[in-house]
Amino acid sequence: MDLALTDADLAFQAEVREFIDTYWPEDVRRARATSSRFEESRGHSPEVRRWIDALNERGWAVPNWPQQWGGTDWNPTQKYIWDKETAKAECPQLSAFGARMLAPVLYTWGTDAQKNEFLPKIREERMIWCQGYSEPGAGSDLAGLATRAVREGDEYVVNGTKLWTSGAHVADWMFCLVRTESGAKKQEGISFVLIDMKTPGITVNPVYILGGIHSVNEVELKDVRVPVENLVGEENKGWTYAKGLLTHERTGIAGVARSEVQLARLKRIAQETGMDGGSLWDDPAFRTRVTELEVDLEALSVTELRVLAQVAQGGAPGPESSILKIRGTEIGQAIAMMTIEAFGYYGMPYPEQTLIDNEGPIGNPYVMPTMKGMLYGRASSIFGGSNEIQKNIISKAVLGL
Amino acid sequence: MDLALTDADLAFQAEVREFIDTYWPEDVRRARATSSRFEESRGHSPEVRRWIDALNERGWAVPNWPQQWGGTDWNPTQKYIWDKETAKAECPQLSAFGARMLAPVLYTWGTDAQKNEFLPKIREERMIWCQGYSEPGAGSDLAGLATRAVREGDEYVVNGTKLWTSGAHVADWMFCLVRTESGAKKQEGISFVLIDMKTPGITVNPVYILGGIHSVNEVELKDVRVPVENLVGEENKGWTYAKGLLTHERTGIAGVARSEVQLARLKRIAQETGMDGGSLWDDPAFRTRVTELEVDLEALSVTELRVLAQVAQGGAPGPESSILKIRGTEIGQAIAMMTIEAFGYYGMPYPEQTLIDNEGPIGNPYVMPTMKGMLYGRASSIFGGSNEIQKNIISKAVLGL
Amino acid sequence: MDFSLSEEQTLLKDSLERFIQNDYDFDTRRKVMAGEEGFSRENWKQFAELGWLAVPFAEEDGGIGGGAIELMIVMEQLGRGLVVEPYLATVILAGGALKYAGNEAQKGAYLGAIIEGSKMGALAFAEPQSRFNLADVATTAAADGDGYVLSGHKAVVLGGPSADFFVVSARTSGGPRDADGITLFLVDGDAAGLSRRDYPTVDGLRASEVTLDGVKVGADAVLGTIGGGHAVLEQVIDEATLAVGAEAVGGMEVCYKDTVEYSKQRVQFGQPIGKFQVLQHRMVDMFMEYEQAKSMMYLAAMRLDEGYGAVAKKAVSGFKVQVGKSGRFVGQQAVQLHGGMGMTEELNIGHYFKRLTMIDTTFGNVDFHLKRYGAV
Amino acid sequence: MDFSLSEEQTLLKDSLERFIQNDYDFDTRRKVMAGEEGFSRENWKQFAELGWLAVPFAEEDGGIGGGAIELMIVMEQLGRGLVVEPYLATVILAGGALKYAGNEAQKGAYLGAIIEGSKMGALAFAEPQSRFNLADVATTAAADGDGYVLSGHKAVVLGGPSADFFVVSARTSGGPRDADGITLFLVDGDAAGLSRRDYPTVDGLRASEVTLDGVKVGADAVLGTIGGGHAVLEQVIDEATLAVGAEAVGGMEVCYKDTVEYSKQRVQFGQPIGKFQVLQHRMVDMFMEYEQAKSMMYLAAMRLDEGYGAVAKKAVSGFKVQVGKSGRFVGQQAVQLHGGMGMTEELNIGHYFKRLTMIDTTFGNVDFHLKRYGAV
Repeated sequence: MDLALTDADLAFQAEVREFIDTYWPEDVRRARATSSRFEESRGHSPEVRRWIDALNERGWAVPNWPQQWGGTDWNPTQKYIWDKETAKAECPQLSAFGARMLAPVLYTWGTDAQKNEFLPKIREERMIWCQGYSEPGAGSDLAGLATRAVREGDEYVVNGTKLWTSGAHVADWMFCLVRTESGAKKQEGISFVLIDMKTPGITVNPVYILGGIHSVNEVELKDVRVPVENLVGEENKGWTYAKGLLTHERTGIAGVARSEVQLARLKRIAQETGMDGGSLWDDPAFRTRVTELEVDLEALSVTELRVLAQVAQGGAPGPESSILKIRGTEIGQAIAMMTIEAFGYYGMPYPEQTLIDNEGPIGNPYVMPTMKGMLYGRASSIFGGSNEIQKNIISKAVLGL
Repeated sequence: MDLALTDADLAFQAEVREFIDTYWPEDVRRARATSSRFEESRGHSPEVRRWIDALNERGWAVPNWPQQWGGTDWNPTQKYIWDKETAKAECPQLSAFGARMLAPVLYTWGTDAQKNEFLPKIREERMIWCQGYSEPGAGSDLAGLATRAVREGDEYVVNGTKLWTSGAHVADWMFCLVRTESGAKKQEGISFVLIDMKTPGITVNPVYILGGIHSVNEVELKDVRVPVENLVGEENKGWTYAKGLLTHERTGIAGVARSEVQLARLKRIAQETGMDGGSLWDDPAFRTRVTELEVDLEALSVTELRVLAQVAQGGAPGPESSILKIRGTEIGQAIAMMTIEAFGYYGMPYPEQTLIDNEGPIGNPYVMPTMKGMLYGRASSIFGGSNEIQKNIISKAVLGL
Repeated sequence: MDFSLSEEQTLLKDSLERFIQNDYDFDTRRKVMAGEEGFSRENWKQFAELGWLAVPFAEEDGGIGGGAIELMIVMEQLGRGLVVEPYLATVILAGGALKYAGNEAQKGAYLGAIIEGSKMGALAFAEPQSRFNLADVATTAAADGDGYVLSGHKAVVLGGPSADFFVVSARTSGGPRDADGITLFLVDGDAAGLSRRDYPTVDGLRASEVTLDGVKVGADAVLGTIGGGHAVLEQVIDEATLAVGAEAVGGMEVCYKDTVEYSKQRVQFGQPIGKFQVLQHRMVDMFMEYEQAKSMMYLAAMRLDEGYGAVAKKAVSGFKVQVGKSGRFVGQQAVQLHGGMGMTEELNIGHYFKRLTMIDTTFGNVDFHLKRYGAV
Repeated sequence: MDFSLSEEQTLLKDSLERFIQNDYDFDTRRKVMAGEEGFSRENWKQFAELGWLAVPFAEEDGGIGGGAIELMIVMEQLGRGLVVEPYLATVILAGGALKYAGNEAQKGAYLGAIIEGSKMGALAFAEPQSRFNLADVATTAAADGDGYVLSGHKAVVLGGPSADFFVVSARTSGGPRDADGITLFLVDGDAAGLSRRDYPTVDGLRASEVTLDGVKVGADAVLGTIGGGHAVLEQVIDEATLAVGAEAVGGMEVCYKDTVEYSKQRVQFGQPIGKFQVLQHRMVDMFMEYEQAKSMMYLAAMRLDEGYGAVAKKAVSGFKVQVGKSGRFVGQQAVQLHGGMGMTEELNIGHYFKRLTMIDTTFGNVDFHLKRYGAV
């Protein structure tokens, strides 16, 4: 039992750091972290493109994929180092829907044609995906979805409405859960299909999130014709594939490294925020609360390591990895709220973009991205299986209740 | 809308204070508050007897009863003043089971014979009562009780086991819920009977509570013969009477005044507890937490006043008075835990009584009563309808869920 | 001991309730906010006609002589409607300073105009370094003949964009953060040397950064005594704290009630989500937080009306602590229980959440008021 | 990165598990506690035979050279069994001081005896005024010829009643609360001038108030360097903090698992109470608190084994913070969910609750360790 890194690990860490310093240097980081263009910062600037190209060239774009599709042979410690270092430098990640959500389904259950067609484009971020799961009547109860696909010859005809579809307005393709058989148990009769967003019959309506952020959408599907070769795996087995995903990569979902960055930033902001002639950081009450969060986060980071160690020994992360999602989102939200609190009155300004472009930020330059992140982050405990659902899962699967 | 006391109220307050100073003077208070004989302090010392006799002489023993049975004509503000002042001085109260639980049932539904026989004795605390409600299989689900009473001539023959019966080992009588009709809905077929504890067939077994406290008991009833004139109200209507009680006097259950005394004591203990050359009270972290509790408690005290004001306007306290129980017990428990924490290492000693008698308390003289109170106080969120049950009630009755 | 409203107070409450109910639905509010000024002059005129702008002012000044309880009544209802018109800025903050410190001439010049709705004002008290410390004033007022020259930066001045005049705190003597030596000045909105950078706030209001660059004012611009501005500020801010707290209580009421309603409608797993015990208890907690905040609101209002002093300050701080905690919990849980819908601009819930979040750091957060509560 | 136990560690764990399982059921424990000494000399002999008393000591001293991880393994299991034998007092506290500060002669005289179970000890470090500050030592040691004269009052000395010898911290120089100038002394249990007032603790242990009234000791009684005792104390207490924390983790495991089991058996309202969603989520929270505490336990143990310094201190304090919070929550909820049964002396749950409550204030409460965590 020990936490020490081997010499090989340390060498790898140095290599990673050098790579990051080259392709995602300090000045780029700061500019991105203080950008008030929250939504755009999720898209592709030239700096991001350069980073992704460099990743692909180095073979580090998709460390967790099978090697034959561009993955690495890293051991769990190396993966951990990679996650930690890239998070610390706030490096951009490949769009999660393609690289983390869809790809595992494809390389596990896809046809060769599907793999050859899609995996390279995802890896190079030349094809952006969105996820068509939730619907107006199917949120936490995902299996209650009503979008219907009826087979007509070589095509499925899809009708229905998807909701909360992140990035549908910029996506090239959507992977989608549709009902192909009715009358069956709710979880049965669902299929997993890939839909080109340029197909006639698709309408994307923006849903503005608090703070005017456009990130999620409503996607209307009206007689959308999808070739049967875009079915993944077997018909009516889609729920199994999607559910497998939900426990997959759950470690990443804790957002430990990201929260560590945010917490360090919160401390810096508190040190730079004036209070009674000193700084907010001198205030024992505030400091105590930050320290409490720090302990919470450290505990979670070790819990994550424990889960990683299980995986390394060949085990799958058990349902107890749900802890990571629950505590991770709670901590992330608490850090965001406390950062807003640190700004004091300067948490309020929410100027139009043009005002910032012309005259610079108001108060602290981190306010706008923090505020948008805080507002957007309220979704973290709702989307992807709300924390209440996660607790139901633990109750059943771990405690046997 | 105002909180001011009228001149008449102020005069009344002065009168009450003088009465208390005469019959429950400062030196008696302190001796009681530091007594490690927790269980005995619930019984009758000469000082307590003197206090109760004085109350009866003055006509203040049972302020809330109807005047014809010895109650007062006080308005709600006067009652509030009385509760506050007696709590502040930690005056002993009449045994709650007789005076607060049974008496309202008797003066509302009892026969004249029952009223004449029991009410004066309760008022003078010459007859001690215990409450036979809970059973091994009927805790939160009180209506699930199984003790059975079968009518034989002029008697009921009672068989069953009661549990968590406070003070059964010192009680003269027990008021008891028994099942007189089976097959009916759970809440129906229950009757409310009065049982002389000297009746053959009753065995009282102590149940020791954490810390070795003997306060609750198991009461076995084996062919216990109860005269039918000891039935209160109608047969099979007992649940209605008992349930009425559960919302009755719910304001007292908040324990606001008691918590105020405990909080003031906690502050004093913190001021007297050394830390880094100063006192624990100088520690901002500790002080912040105490202040948080203080705000919680102040909010609750106003909520209690609001409920009292409703009652004063002729309304019954609504189900929102459940807040008082929930928050009241949470705050009371938190104060107790924080007081234990204030003692530091001196929270640990739990000497035998003889050791204290011979050599005095170890560390702070408040440790033993605080510890016993803390341990016993864990029951406050369990007994009398657990806080979870209280929330179910609010959910249904107030929120309509 | 009495928690009931007088007949006049009930009438006041009813008139606000009617307005919120009939004239201020969520869509109307959205349109108002999207306008140039971010609020409606029409509404403001109506506020004047209904007498709301006169509430806290003495009858001899044309007001109706309301106290803290009347302010509480108004703000609780404005909070229920998430009203964006700058009532707080003009009536409570700028108007409050005039009420407590203005001489006859100043009251004559400004209060009547406020009450009839023809002038709007703002109180410029915060500065970039000051956080919640009212005595932390770096803006200077240097004597200049009979008058003064003001220079400095005032931060996040609520209602700044629409202000015809400002009440500005500036230092006439003493060191940084001395309570003594702060003087309040009346400064015209178009005074030479005063510039504003206007912006919307995240919770739908408007505010300004106000820069004073050698702004000259006459001796008649001094509001109250020279060097004695801190005491005035403290009282005004305490009333304003009651006001935003009451606004939060109004917001919490909507949040918890709408959540209960939503939970009865929204079906998942074959039943209304309000049937799930965990959500039931969560809503009970929301209800309890709301009730506790309401209790502290009553206490603070009544204490302020008994007279301004240590007892009132403590009650106000206790209320703000409670509002900070309750508001956060209720706002966050309302969003959580509404699921994705709670996250949208489209539904009202998220907007209450934003306002509740911002109220937490307005006039001092929980830490600040806990300390103050423990100290007085 | 490796969270698995070595083969030897697994054997150690198994031997403890077996003992708790087979020889330390709740009734046996109760009988042991009711005895004169409050623990069983028989058990102690068995601990010696099983090698547990040798765990933290170097092989050249007759130990098995275990580190923090081995201590953690032992204490977690002792915590599961709520074992009352004074392992902490003798092996970790008194033994720890000897291990880090003892010279060859002292180790020879005491460690062998501890390991074979023939001597018990206690560490007298706390004083009535000291709270958790190890440098707050008012007990004095005045030079007296070659030796010293000790006077003072040592508070709540765990294992005091059964101690054959004490390690006592006393001031040889410096002012109150100076870290420098504290010296550790070995004092015989029957030394003239040493008196004890023995008592049980609320969580089932035994302790003493120890009064030193001109106790004379020779120069050979000095443990470690003169005036350098604070550093030794700090390291010993940090190991002991890991130890009681691990004990708490063991206790929490029993609490949450027993609660889950109980909730499956106990029927109310026609179904097992474990079917109520609110209780399900509560138990999930208990589980999560337990897991988080366990994570911090591993971290603290591994950091201590990497070497004693700032990183280790921080990890220990972080662990103690987590244990304080988790232990409280898990203990209180275990009682709450067991209902009346949780309140009784008869059931084990309440006894875990008591021990968890006391561990919170042993070697520093949450406030203390949060501050220390933030400072290092």
